This record gives sequence, C-alpha cells and structure tokens, in this order.
Amino acid sequence: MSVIILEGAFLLLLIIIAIVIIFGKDLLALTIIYCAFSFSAMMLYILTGAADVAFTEAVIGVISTVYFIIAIKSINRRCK
Amino acid sequence: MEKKKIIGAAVIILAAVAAVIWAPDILPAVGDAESPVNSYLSTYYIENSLEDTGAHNMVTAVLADYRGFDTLFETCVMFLAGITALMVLSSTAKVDKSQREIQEPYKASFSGTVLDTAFRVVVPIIVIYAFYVFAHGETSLGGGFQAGALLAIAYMIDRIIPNFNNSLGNMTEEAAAMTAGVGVFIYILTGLLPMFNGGNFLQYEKLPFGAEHAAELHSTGIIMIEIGVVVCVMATIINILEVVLERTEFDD
Amino acid sequence: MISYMINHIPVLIVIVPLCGAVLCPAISHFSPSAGKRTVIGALLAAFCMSIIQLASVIKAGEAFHYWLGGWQPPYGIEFVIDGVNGIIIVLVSFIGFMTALFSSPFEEADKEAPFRSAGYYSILCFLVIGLLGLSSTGDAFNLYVFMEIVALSGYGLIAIGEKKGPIAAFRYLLTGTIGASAYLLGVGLLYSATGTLNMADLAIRLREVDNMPVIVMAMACLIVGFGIKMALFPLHGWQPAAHSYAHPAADPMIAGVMIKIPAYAMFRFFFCIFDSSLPMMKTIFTIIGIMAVLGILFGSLKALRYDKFNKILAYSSIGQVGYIALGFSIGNFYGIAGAVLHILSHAFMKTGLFYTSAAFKYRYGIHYTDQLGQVYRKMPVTCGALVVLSLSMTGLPPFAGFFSKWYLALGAIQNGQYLYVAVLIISSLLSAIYFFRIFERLFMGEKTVTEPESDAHEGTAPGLEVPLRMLIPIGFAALMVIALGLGNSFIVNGILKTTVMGVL
Amino acid sequence: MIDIIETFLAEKGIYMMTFVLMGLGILGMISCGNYMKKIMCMNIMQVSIIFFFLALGQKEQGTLPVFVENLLGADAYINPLPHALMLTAIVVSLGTTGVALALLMKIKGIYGTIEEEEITGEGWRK
Amino acid sequence: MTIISIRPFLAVAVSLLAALLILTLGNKVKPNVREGITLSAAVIKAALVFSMVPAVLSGSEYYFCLWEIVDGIEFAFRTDAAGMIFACVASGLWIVTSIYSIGYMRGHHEKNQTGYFAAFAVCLSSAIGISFAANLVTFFIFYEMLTVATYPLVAHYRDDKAKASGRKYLAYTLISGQLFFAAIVAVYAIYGTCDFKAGGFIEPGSVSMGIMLLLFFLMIGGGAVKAGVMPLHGWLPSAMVAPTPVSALLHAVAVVKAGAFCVLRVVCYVFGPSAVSWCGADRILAWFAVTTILLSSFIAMRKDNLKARLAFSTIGQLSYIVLGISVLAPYSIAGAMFHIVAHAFLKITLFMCAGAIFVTTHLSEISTMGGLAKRMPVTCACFGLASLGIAGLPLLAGFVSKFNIIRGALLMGKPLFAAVLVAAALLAISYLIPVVRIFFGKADEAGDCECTASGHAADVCGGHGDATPAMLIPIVITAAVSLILGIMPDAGLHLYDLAVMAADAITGGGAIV
Repeated sequence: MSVIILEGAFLLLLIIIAIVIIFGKDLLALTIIYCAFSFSAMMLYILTGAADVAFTEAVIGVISTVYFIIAIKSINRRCK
Repeated sequence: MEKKKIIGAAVIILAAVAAVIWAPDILPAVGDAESPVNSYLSTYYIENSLEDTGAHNMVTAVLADYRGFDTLFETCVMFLAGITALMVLSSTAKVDKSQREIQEPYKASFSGTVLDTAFRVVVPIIVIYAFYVFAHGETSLGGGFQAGALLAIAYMIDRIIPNFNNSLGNMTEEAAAMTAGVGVFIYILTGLLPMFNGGNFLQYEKLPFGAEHAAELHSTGIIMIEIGVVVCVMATIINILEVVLERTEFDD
Repeated sequence: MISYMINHIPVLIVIVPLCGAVLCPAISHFSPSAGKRTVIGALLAAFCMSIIQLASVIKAGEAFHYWLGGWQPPYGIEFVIDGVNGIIIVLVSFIGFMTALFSSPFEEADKEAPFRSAGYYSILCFLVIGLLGLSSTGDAFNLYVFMEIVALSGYGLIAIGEKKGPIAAFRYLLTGTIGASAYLLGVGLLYSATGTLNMADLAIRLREVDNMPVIVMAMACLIVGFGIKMALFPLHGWQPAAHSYAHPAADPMIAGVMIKIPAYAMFRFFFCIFDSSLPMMKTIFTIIGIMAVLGILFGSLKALRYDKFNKILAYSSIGQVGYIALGFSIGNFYGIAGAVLHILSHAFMKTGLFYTSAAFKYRYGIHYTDQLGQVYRKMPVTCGALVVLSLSMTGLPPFAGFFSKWYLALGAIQNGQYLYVAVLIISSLLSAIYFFRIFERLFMGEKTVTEPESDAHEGTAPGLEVPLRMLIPIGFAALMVIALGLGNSFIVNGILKTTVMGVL
Repeated sequence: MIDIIETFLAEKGIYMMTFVLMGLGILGMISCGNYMKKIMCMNIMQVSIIFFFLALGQKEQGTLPVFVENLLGADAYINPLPHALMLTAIVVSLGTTGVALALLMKIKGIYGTIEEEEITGEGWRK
Repeated sequence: MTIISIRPFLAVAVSLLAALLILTLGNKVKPNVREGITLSAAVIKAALVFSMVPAVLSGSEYYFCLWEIVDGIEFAFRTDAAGMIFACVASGLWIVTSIYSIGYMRGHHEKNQTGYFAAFAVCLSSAIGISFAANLVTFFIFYEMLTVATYPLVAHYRDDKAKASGRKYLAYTLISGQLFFAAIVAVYAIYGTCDFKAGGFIEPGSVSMGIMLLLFFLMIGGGAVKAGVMPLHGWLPSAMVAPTPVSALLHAVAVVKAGAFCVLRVVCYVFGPSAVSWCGADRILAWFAVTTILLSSFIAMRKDNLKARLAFSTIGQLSYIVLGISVLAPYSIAGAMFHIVAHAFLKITLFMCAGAIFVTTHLSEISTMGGLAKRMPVTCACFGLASLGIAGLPLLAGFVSKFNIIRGALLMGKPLFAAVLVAAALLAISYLIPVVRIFFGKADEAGDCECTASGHAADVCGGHGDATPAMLIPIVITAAVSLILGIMPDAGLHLYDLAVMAADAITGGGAIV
C-alpha cells in the first residue's frame, strides 16, 4: 500500500468530515468532528513528508478546538 | 437569503468541478522529482543550507534564515490577532467570579481526583517537551511556533482544569499582550543588530558577537529569533484564551 | 552613521513603525499617552524616510534592490523600490501619519482603560506597516503575509467601530480570507509552474513556461484575490458595511488607502510579471475592464440612493476603484499613468472626505447628510475642505480628480475604447449629482444642528471648530488635492515615465 | 489494479480532492447559516490550500527535510520551501480563527444570536 | 512677436487672491472693507488688462507659461486680439458691476454677502482666464471654474426656487462640460496638439466627415449651453431668480459672453473656417442661431416680468454673435466680436435699470410700471437709450456690429441671414420700445412706491426720488459708453480695431469672397 493511496484515503476522510460539518446541526458535536478533521489533516501532512507542518497543525488544531469549545459555552448548542 | 446561497453554492461547485477536470493535467504529478518545484530553488536549499546556516533541519533554515522576514511578519500576525481580539472584546464586561468563590468553597463538578492527578502529571511533561522542541529547533523537528504553542497548552490545561485557583501563575490579558509585544521586539532586535555591524536587516553573519565562522553566528541568530517567536506565540494564545475565558459564564 | 543608514532606508521605513506598534502596549502601561506618541513619532519618521527614499530613487533613475538577510534574491526576500511604489510609499506613510494625528482626540487615554487607546494605535500602526510592506516587497509570498496583516488590522479597526461594526468586520473577515486564499492559490499555481517566488525571477521564468492553462488559472485566482481586496465590482460585498461602520478616526485610512494598494499590487503582477505579449492577456484586460465599468456605474448609481454620509462615500469608492482598474485594463502608458495618479489623488480625496465626516461626527454626531444644515457657519474650514474634495471627486478641473480622468480618457481614446470614455463621463456626472446634493443640504438646508450643550470635547481650543490635531489633516488633504492637480505632470513625467515605460 | 489507482491518484486524484475540499470549504462558508460553522468551513478551506502546496512539494523517495550525514544529493530530501511557507499559513489561520471567535462573542453579546437570518433579517443593511 | 511677461497670469490671479481674502476675512470684518477689497481688485485687474492693449494693438502678443499642466500641454496664457476684447469687457464691467452691487446689496439688506463677493471675484478671474487661455486644456479648466463659481450666485437666495434653478443650471452646464472634455481629449489624441491657432489647427480632410461633425458639435455644445442657443437655453430664464447684479453678471458680462467666446474659439481657433465649411457644420450652426433669434424675440414679447423679457432678449442677442461667427466672413466675425462688446454695455445698462427699479419701487412686472419716468427720470432715460441701442439704431454701439454682420452675410452670398438680422432688429423694437412707452406714459394709481406702506425707511428707497447714487452712476456710465462706442467704435481701447485684427488673422488676411 503505497503512500499515495493512504493520502487519497485520508483526503476522502477529510471530504467526508467537511460534508458532515456543513450539514451538521449540533455545534458541540461539530467541534469534536472539527478536532478529528484537524487530526486527519495532520496525518495527511505526515504522509506528504511535512513533519514540521504536521507538528504545528496538531498543536494548533488542539488550541483552536479548545477555543471553539470555550466559545460554545456562551452560544447555545443548537443551530439551524 | 435562500436564493443567494444556492447561487453561491452552484458557482463554487462548478468552479471546483471545472478545476478538478481541467487542473490535473497541467499540474506536476504528485511526487515526481523533475517538476520545476522540486528542481529549482529546493536543490540550492537542500545542498547548502547546512554550511550557510548550520541548521540540520532545512525547514527551520528556510523559515528562520533564508525567509526570516516572512517569519517576522508571521509573528506580527499572531501579535496583531491577540491585540485585535483584546480590543474587540475589551468593551464587553467581564464575568466576575469573585463573589461566588467567597460564599461557598467552589467544587467544580467535573474536577475529580482523576483529573487533578492527570493535571499534576501531564503539565510538567508538556513543559519539558516544549523546551526540548525549542532547543532542538535546528537539529531535528520543532521550532519556535510549536514550542510556544505547547507552553500555551500547558498554561491552558492549568487554567481550566483545577478549580480556578490556578497554580501556574495568573496572566491578565493586558500582560499577555505586552509580553507578546516584547517577544516580537526581541525578534526585531536580532534583525537590527546586524545593521549596526555593516549587514542588511536579519543578516546573521554580521551579528556583533564574536565567532570564528559564519554558521555559528547563523545558529545563534536562529536561536534568538526562536526565543522571540516562542514568547510571542505563547503570550498571544494565552491572551486570546484569557479574553475569551473571562467573558464566558461557567455556571456548572 | 547617517549616510550609512541611507541605503537601509527601504527596510527601515517598515521596521521603525513596527517597533513603535509592537512596543505601544508595553509603553502605555507606564504612562497612558506615551504609546500614542511613540506611534505618531514612528510614522513621522517613516514619512521623512520615504521622502528621502523617493528623492534618491528619482535621482538614481533606476530601481533599488534591498536584500533582506543578505541572501541573493531568488533564495531570500528582497525589497524593490522604483518610481511607482516609491511615490505610493510616500502616500501611505503621509496619510498614515496624518490619520494617527487625526485620531488622537478620538482616543483620549482615559485612566480606567489605558489599554484601549494603546491597542487602537497599535492596530492602526500595523495597518500602515502592512500597506508599506505590501507596496515595497518584491516577493510573492511575502506579499501574502503583508496582505494578511492589512486584513487583520482592518478587521480590528472595523470591529471597534459603531454598533454594527462587529457584523461588518465578521463579513469582511470571511470574504477577506477567501480573497487571501485565492491569492495564495494563484501564487501556488505560479510556484508550481516556475518553482520560484521572487517576482523578478518569476517574470523571467514565466517566459519559458509553455503550459498556458496553469497561467490562466493563476491569473483567475489573482484577479479574484486582488478583486476582493480592492472591492472591485462583483467582489465588493464586504465594502459598504465595512467602510460605513468602521472606527470613525481609522475610516479615512481604511477607505482611502487600504483598498488602493492591492490595485498597485495588481499592476505589479499583471504588468511586471506576466509579459503583455501573452495571447490571453487581451481577454484578461477586457474582463478587468468589464468589471471596472460595471463597478463604476454600480458604485455611482448606488451612492445616489443613500443619505448616510459614510455610505455615499463607501459606494463612490467602489466606483473610483473601478477607475483604477479601468486604467490598468487600458494598458497603454496613459492608462497606467492615469490609474497610478488616480490611486494618489483618490487616496487624498477619500481620506479627506472621511476626515470631514469624522469631524462632523466628533463635533455634532452627524451621520446623515440632512443633518448637515448650515453647519458651515460653525465649521468653516471643514466645510471648505469638503467643497474642495467633493469638486475634485466629480472631476472638475483645477483639482486632481480631473487630471487622472484626463489621462484615463486619453489612454482609452488612443486605444479606441470609446465605451470607457463614455463611462468616465457618466460616472462623473452621477457623482456630481450626489455631491451637489450634499452641498445643497449643507449650504441651503435649514439649521438642524444643535450646539452640544456641554462642550463635551474639551480638547477643542476656544477659537477652533474642531481640535487642531484634526484640522491639520483636513487642511493637508485639501491642499494635497490641489497640489496633486496642478503638479501632476511632474509626477507623471518625472517619476512614472521611466518605470512604466520600462514595463510596457 | 493497485498501480492503476496509484497513477490515477498521483496525476489527477490528489489535486481533484484538494479542489473539491476547497470548493466544499467555500460552499460551507456561504451556505451555512450559523457563524460558528462558517469559521469551521473557513479553516477547512485554508487546510485544503495548505495541503495543495505540500502536495506540490512531494518527492517519491525523499526523506524528511532534516540533514542526515550519509544521504547526499538534492533528490534524497523532500523540498523544504513549501513547508516553511505553510508553517506561516497555518499560524495565520490560527490568528484569523482567534479574531473570528472574538468577533463571534461580540456579535453574540450585541445581537444575542449567531444565526445569520436572525441578524441580517432585521434589516441591518440600512 | 511674443513678449514673455507675467502680466496675463497676474490679471487672472488678482481676483483669485481677492476671493481668498474675502473668504478668510469674511464676516469678521466690517462690510466696506470687503467691498474695498473687491473694488481695488477690480481696478487693479482692469489696469493690468488695459495696459496690455497697446502692445496687442501693435500686433505683438503676451505669452506666459506657468508649467506643464498635463503631460505635453502647458498651463499657458496668450493675449491675442480676440482674447483681449473679451478681457477688456469683463474687467471693465466688473468695476461697474461691483459698484452697482454694493449699492444694491446695501439697499436690499442681502444676507451672506461674503459668499456673494467671493464667488463674484472667482467668476471674473475665470472669465479673464478663459479669454487669455492659450490652449484648450487651460481654457477648459477656467471654463469649469466659471461653472462652479456661478452656482452659488445663481442659488443666492437659498430658497426652493433658487435651489431648483441652481440644479437646472448645473445639469445643463456640467453635462455639456463633460462632453466638451471628451471632445478635447479626442482632439488631443488625434492631432497631438490643442493650442489655439488663428485659423484653426484642424485641416479639412484629416478626419472623416462624421467624426469631424461629432467632435465639432460636442465642443460647440459646451459653448452653446452658456451662450443660450435655443435647445440648450433652458437654464437662463430660470436663473432670473438670482439678485439683479448676478443677472447683470450672468447675462451681460461673464457667463453668456464666455459661452459666445467659446463658440468663437472653437469655430475660429480650433477648427478654423476651412474645416468648418468643409464639413458643413457652419450652416447647421447658423440655422440654430436663426431659430434662436426669432423664437426668443417672440417669447420676449409675451413676458410681462421685466427681467424675464431681458433674459430672452439676451438669448436672442447672443445668437447674433453665433450667427456672425457661423457666416465665416471677415466682416461678420469682426461684427460678432464687436457685438460682444456692444451687447455687454447695452444689456448691463438694461439690467441695472431693472435692478434700480426693483430696489426703489419693488416693482418687477412691466404692466405695473406706468409713469415711472416722472419718479425715476434718469433710470428710464438710460433704459430707453439702451433699448434703442439693442434694437440696432445707428449712433449706438449695437448698430456698428449688426451692420458688419449683415455686410459679411451679404458678401458671403447668404442674403437670408441678412434678412433675418433686419427682422430681428424690428422684433427687438417690438419688445423693448413698449416698455419705454409705459415708462413715459400716464401714471396709474399703483405707480407710487408702496414702500412707504410697508414701512421702509424713507431715506433708503429715496422716497419719491430716483435710485441711490451708488446705483445711478454705473447706469449712466454704461449708457454713455455705449453711446460713445456707437459714434466712434475706436474710442478708448480701440476695441473695433482689435475685432478687425482678429477677424483678419482668422480668415487669413484676404476677405473670403
């Protein structure tokens, strides 16, 4: 299983997560899914050989997920 | 609003589809070494980034030395994001938790012994790892941003989990903004020093400290700007965290 | 020491205000108004240095290259200063300094929130730095970073504006990010075709690239990126709200200069990098031309409908940016000279008009034109400047607006594009309508202005209508419009000719 | 069979998916009613462009761009330039997200909601 | 040969300086300081202009170039014969009008006079700028300055009627100004120069007939609006709402004359007689002028308001000039130029009389002015004299110019235009002489001034006497000058010689027969 096919798989995963985020309803669930998105993006970067970028993406994914969760505290979870 | 959305969506999908069908045969195949991207500048960077900058990690060499000016303004973007967040929310009132803690000893529902012990174990590791990442910026993976972010995560854990009498020191949002400013100023100083010694802005081999060959000066230069970047990134993330945290109602 | 520093000026112009901006929060912690003074001082220093730089560029006759970090261009980043961006840097630093001076009454350093004015000044200074960097850098990716700084400080300044500021800032943030990402994609495509990021190197290597589709796609992305940043017609969604609800003192800078420098960057890309012999350049220029024409007509027509002062100015900006894009789409020497001259003259015109609007807001809290009745008796200087600037906006002769229109029309006729001349005429007539409507309400309306009972603005000296720190910028804006008008041939022949001819 | 998929992915597949991801990001930003979801979709778009740059910089047998003694030659290592650029782009995207969230909280404070219809519905354009 | 001297620029700059002074000092200073500035500026300007006449008469020209205003074109002034005529008329009459407006403003307790005098000064500086402009760009700069400076004067009373007429004035002048701008750019793009050359710098065959016509009528549009040629004259009657000195300025000195002068410049100095006749534009222009003359005279007859009647008579008289130019004969061009002078003096007298009557007796409708001569003998006498001059009676300035235009028309073999001119003279008599007859007729009961009823202070409106001296003197001066010019057209500043000199320069010396 060469690297390219794994990359394709992860890209497909990213697209699916994006679609879920667009049509999702519950914000808190979407934030968790967004964290998954950031994680799989990090995996993708590792596959393309960009270790530095993957490291940064992981850290910054965590931080932005925490920001989102704090923001949700003051915003009701449900959304149209 | 409905009509606008559908039109917008249609336009974007069409553009994506057109790009998808049309694009591939004009872009270089993924991974081939002869494409202009991999053949022109990258060969120079790969071959003489070690002698020029003395950094094993080529990405840090490009990031901190060849395109150091980019990274300076990237840290400015972080500092600016912190200041903007601060200014935007400075007019909304903070949620004062002071009187609640006085009446009854506050016992956060979610902070059981598991979280406390986890907090006591994890945070020191993160801090040590952050300093390792910072120190090893040149030789192996890592660098200023990652180290700063890790320290910020450590602060974040310490700020959120224990029941609000956080132990790792308490930084107000203004203090965070100022330290971020000082961090960027360190970066600018390392850029200005060579100018007094005959070099251009950010030309590390003209740094005024004595050293026999240039690569050593370059690595000292890289280390100094890494310090600036760490301070700025950490302070900015803490700043945004404080700004947002102070103004949310944690009522559980 | 000084003569040694001369050849470092291109980078010092950006770095000195950067130190000021970065240290402003820290300094203001010790004494509240110290941060403000450092920023104003830094911008003044940048302005003086930019004049020295422009003088030496004209004397030297050819472009300056400043290698950052001492690295040779394609590997490191370099600053390229030639005639065109020399004068634009002078413009940006001059208006930046004046806006900083202008906003000091708005941001009195009150004791209980010392941080508020320090934060404002830091963001304003970052906006000026971003624009200075945007116009002097010679590297494509570095331009993206400066664009991001301009955008972020723009979001900040708009968000601390009036009640609807945050909403306008949020919408601008979304569209601005799409714009920046489109630009990044464009640079990515060019990078994939050539492998370099330095603009001069890009131009050379693009000559040999034979696969056209990637260049066309890159151009499309660049047009979308610059179009959003310039608020060119179809991509201007964010602009009216952003300009009318922004912070009153920072609005002149945002509306006057922030949407002009991406136009210069577009010139830099479409004339200095892509060579004009490419087959599809014709179609690209016609596309930009169509966007410009629609933008001019849309902007002028929409401005007729509103009577909120800032909204009229915002929509007329869409039209005027259309003039600049029209100049570039004409493509010959007079078209480009007209476009660059319009960048300069419209920057002063729009900045001056927003100064007067902020002065009205500062003294009487006026937002709508029909509250302007008989204000000129109490604020003669501001209204005098308003008259001069509005006449220049409608393109009436002794002022700068007319001469840039002259060059645009001349370029259009030499190219045989008579539609453009017709559009220029129609739009100046439309702008005459809404500006003379403002004159009618100002000079002939009945007195609607009530003197503020307690003179809340103690900063105003007894004799003056508005604090002196606000009157100076207003006066300068009006004077510069006249000076630019009468002195435009010096700019066109002396400065622009060598650079633009070299490019065509 | 596998290598057919591989070559398809290499030339067309990866870029196709990147552009689809970008299209989805922009679509999400436009069509999602909730401002929070717009910010998430903005991040998705930025991630897709970052990946586009990194995909450009890939090499078949290249190792990580960290210098190793015995490995010499340019095509042994992956191209470091896009990585440096994308570090900047990621940090910029964090900055933008931070500011967007601060704005979000301010809008919530003023309008009490972050749904676009409720906000723009009351004719804020005037 | 050309004399390089700064005098032409000084003449323009003097009143700009005065305008600035008036605006800055404004109402912080007593009124007569303000009037003092205006008067001194007027006198200095007139002195400067008149000092240049002898040199121009001897064939040399003053040339002064400030700097390069646009890439390739200079901001330059050249005092040729035609420009000198218009400049003398404008600066001479400015002195008269400013004395008159001081009296009028005092008598009528006008408010915001600072704006009035400042705008007045800017108007005059742009009028002189128009006359001395050496190329189309400088000409257009001052032309648009005139438009903008006249707007506050037209909308002086700031009530709804004034706003409406101001809007109408702007609509006409700005639109035609922009079309004029487009034509100038086109001419510069095609011919590479836009300096005025006696006889025109456009050769007949250089551009196709259609484009030449288009360019010609775009340029003429700019001039025709201000000169009130029929389809574009709408703004002139509605500008009557302004105070009378402004109408005097508008209809006699600056604005309409600038329009006529612009037609002269375009026809004779840009296109030149040969090019104009080649593309047949002169016949079209002539027919426009003829319709304007006849129609405006008929309308003037039915107008009861004195100022409205004078306005329509101005529209008619100006089309004399346009007709004279479009005949393209040396005599008719000289006659047209001299008619600029004649009509200026005659019409300004009529307007000043109308203003004096209005201030003294608050009457504006002709039917109510029965037997006015008994009360205001001097004003009515001057009014009679001037109206005879307008009708073209010999021994008055009007006759000299009309005679030349008719002689030119006959020489060029266009008898029809000569007939039109004669008919127009009769029509002029038919709408002006009845007014004089009413003045000297019997006084019906409404003749006395109700101002005593409305409690005016007796001294202000002179009780039953004539108008105040500040208004009477200018009226008598202009009436006298028009009489002198009628008898000896070359009196004083040899304006007639200037006209003939200019006409010869345009038509290349030999009379086109």
